[in-house]
Amino acid sequence: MKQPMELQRFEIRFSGLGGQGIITLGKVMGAGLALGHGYNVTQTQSYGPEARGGSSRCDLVVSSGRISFPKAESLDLLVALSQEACNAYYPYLKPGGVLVIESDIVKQPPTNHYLGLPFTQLAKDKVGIVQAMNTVVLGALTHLLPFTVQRVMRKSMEETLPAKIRAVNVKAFNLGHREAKKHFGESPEVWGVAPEE
Amino acid sequence: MNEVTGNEIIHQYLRHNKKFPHVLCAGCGHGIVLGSLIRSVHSLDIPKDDVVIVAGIGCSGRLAVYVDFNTIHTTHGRALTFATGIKMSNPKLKVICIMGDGDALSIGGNHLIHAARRNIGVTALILNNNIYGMTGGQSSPATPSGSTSMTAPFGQLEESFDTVSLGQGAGANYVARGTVFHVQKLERLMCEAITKPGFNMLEVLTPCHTQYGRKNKFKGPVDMYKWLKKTAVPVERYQEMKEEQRGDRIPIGVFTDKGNPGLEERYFGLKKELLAKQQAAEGK
Amino acid sequence: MARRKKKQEIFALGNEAVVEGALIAGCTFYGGYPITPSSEIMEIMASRLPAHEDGVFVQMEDEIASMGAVIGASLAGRKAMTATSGPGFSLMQEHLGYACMAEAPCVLVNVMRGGPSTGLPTSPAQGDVLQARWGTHGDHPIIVLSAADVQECLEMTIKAFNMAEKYRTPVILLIDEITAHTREKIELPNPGDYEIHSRVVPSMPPEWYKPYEETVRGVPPMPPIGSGYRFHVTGLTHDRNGYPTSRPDEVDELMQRMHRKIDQFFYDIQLTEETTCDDADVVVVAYGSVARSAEFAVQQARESGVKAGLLKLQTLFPYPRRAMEKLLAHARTLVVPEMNMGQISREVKRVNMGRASVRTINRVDGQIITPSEILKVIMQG
Amino acid sequence: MAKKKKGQSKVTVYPDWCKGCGVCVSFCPAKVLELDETGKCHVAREDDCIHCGFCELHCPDFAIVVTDKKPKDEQA
Repeated sequence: MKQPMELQRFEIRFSGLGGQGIITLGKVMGAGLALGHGYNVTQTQSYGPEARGGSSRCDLVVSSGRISFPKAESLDLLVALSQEACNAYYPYLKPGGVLVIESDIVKQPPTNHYLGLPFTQLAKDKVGIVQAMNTVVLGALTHLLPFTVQRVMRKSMEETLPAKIRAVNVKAFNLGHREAKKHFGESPEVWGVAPEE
Repeated sequence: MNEVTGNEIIHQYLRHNKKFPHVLCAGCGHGIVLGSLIRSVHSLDIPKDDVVIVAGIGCSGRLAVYVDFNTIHTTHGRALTFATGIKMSNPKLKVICIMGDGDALSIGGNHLIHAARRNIGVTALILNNNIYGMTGGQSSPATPSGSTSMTAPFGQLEESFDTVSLGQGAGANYVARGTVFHVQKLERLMCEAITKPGFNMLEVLTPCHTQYGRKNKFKGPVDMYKWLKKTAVPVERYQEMKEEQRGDRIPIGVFTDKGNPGLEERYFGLKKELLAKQQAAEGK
Repeated sequence: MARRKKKQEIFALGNEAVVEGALIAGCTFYGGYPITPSSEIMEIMASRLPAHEDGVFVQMEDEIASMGAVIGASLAGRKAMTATSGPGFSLMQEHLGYACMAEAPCVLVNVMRGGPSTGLPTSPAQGDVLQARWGTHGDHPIIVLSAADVQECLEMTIKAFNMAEKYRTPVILLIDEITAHTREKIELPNPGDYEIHSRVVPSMPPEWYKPYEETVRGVPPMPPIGSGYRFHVTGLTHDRNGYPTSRPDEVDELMQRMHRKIDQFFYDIQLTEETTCDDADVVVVAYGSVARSAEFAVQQARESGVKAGLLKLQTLFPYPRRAMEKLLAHARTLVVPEMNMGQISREVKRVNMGRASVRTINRVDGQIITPSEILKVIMQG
Repeated sequence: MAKKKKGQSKVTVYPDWCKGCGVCVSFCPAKVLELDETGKCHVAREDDCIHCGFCELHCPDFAIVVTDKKPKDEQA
């Protein structure tokens, strides 16, 4: 395995609607980065009535060193799976941060610098289960982020999820990874440099 | 089974380094309840070390300290919560709660109904003297409607609880009522309440002359015992009586006796299953 | 970070780490009532304890009952705990006092949320600090600890149990919603990594045992109920035999011993952690999740040339005055950020006695104090 | 508690523990007990005792003991 990329503080926010599997996505990815890739990770999320039916939010802070402040404040990556979430959290995106959207749902992106895929449609058409959408996103992000390794993340995901739904999710994960490779190209340059400057 | 031979036995169970007579008023029935409890434990041959008396606050709460068992004098109304922790921690112990009417039915009402619902293997003795005695004679939830107290100087407007129906409604395993006048019967009920599984509730009518009787036309403690003698009838007879015959009569005896296993029994059963499953999984 | 010895790592919530810590410390009893944001502790206990060799779990009807059951279990010889949050903590105060008086070791975890009353159920706060110290009535000694991150939730829970058992006292662990609901990678300790303390049991024949007798440490030995030592436990002021007393000399003896047993072991109880404090002009005194913001701010201040340091309080009460007094030799400014209107800052000012200038940062809107807010005050010097 | 013929029982009252409530005196079927000038129970007519046990069971202060006059055979 190659030497893990040095990260100082990389902040990710997953946001969307309750029921889209946002929290699970964050937990699976967080566990993958922490246990599989060996980074320090803090994962926080929105709680309470907000989390039922309404909007849903889950943050990850990833770092090679110790993480002091556990909350995400200025985002390197914002994943918005609903228009409201996109509107609400876009202002927290760092200059040069990357916005990933569900292109069928977020009809009016606040910028034309974004990466979009119809994750829900992909899950429905190619996996056959719309609930696997969050894993499609995970697969796509695993391609996109320069410090994630597809094999490691997939393995970690398999360890986290119950046996019953493992196969379906591996399928969704691979689909997301493939689609991202096809449509997103290589990792955005802004993340390419180890943020040490 | 040992033959009950009276107060000599009781003296063996009292704490010798504790000052007697106890703090309770002359004629207070609580002492009789304590005596019955001691004789019951003695006749059941339960070692002193295995008996835990958990008492609440009030006159009844003061009983625990005099007797040479494991004794815990808890907070007002909460005896059953401590008892639950103790019984779940060590199901081998015989946990007996002594509570008053204000204790068990007012501030501890929630704990009482949930202990009954949960069916925790604890014996609850509710010493009903119809009044808050220790604090000076204020109304309790068992103060009969129409009687006077320090907080109902013009007569109690509220209805009082029927402890027995309350216990039955909450699902207690065993519900009984006795009086301190009918001591031998009380002892029989107490022995049952201690030995049967699950949550067993025994209400004991015990007069308080100082705070209740004096304000309610009882000349002395003896009058109150006479009243108990006259008023209490065995539940079997009470059920045969016509409505007009019943009047103010109070039925005593056993009202419910289900014999269901207590929570601790079910919990440790579940635990055994889980551990066996685990072992089997590890063995694979 | 990279330690030699391979330890099992898990990605866990602060609340999960509390459970892990409790089980490592030997907790075998949980009695509780669910309340946000502490509920995960109870939920995980509900699945772990029944499958644990000797574990007992019981859901009680309310918080008063929970604490009652915990004390009952403690008297029966178990290491017992409960967890709650603001409104439940208020209800537990009654039995917290009983546990102090009866000297029943137990651990109470309070996951702080916004208050007063039902307040902000899912938002963080640190408003229960003084309640933890003084919430139950009467003059009582108590130990209050706090945890700032998930690993510390595990460590401080173990320490809470150790202190409870060593000093026969309830120990309160205060964490806040942020710490409780943050998931982080933590290392599970190997067996033997932590010293585990259990209460001292009597070593004399039962007839000679006095449950509340004076001892060298001020902590009398404690047998489990049912082990042959029959004695009386009461919430009333009691003599050495445990029998109620109101004799001034006996009352005084009891009260003095109860306070002394904790006060004299300040060096064992008062835990703090210093970051770049040795030459600091500005010292931030913080605890809980705010200490993480402070750590970030102190680091940034150092990078821009300001000699800043962080004194993280892991023990809140008895207040670690010695750790702070040491810093007053060189610190000109103390910054005390808290998610309340100023509770620990009172202690800071009391110990400071006007030596350094004390700046408080207070936030009560259910939001964490950010590093930039703290940095701004540090930079003012 | 088997009742006995008169004259076979010994009734002991411990005045220190007696609070003079009068329950024993009022209900004693053989009128063995009386309250004395200090208001405490004393044994007035021991020979009339029929060993019914009422006073012993109903004394809230455990101050009365009723035994057989002749000491029981010592049991091994």
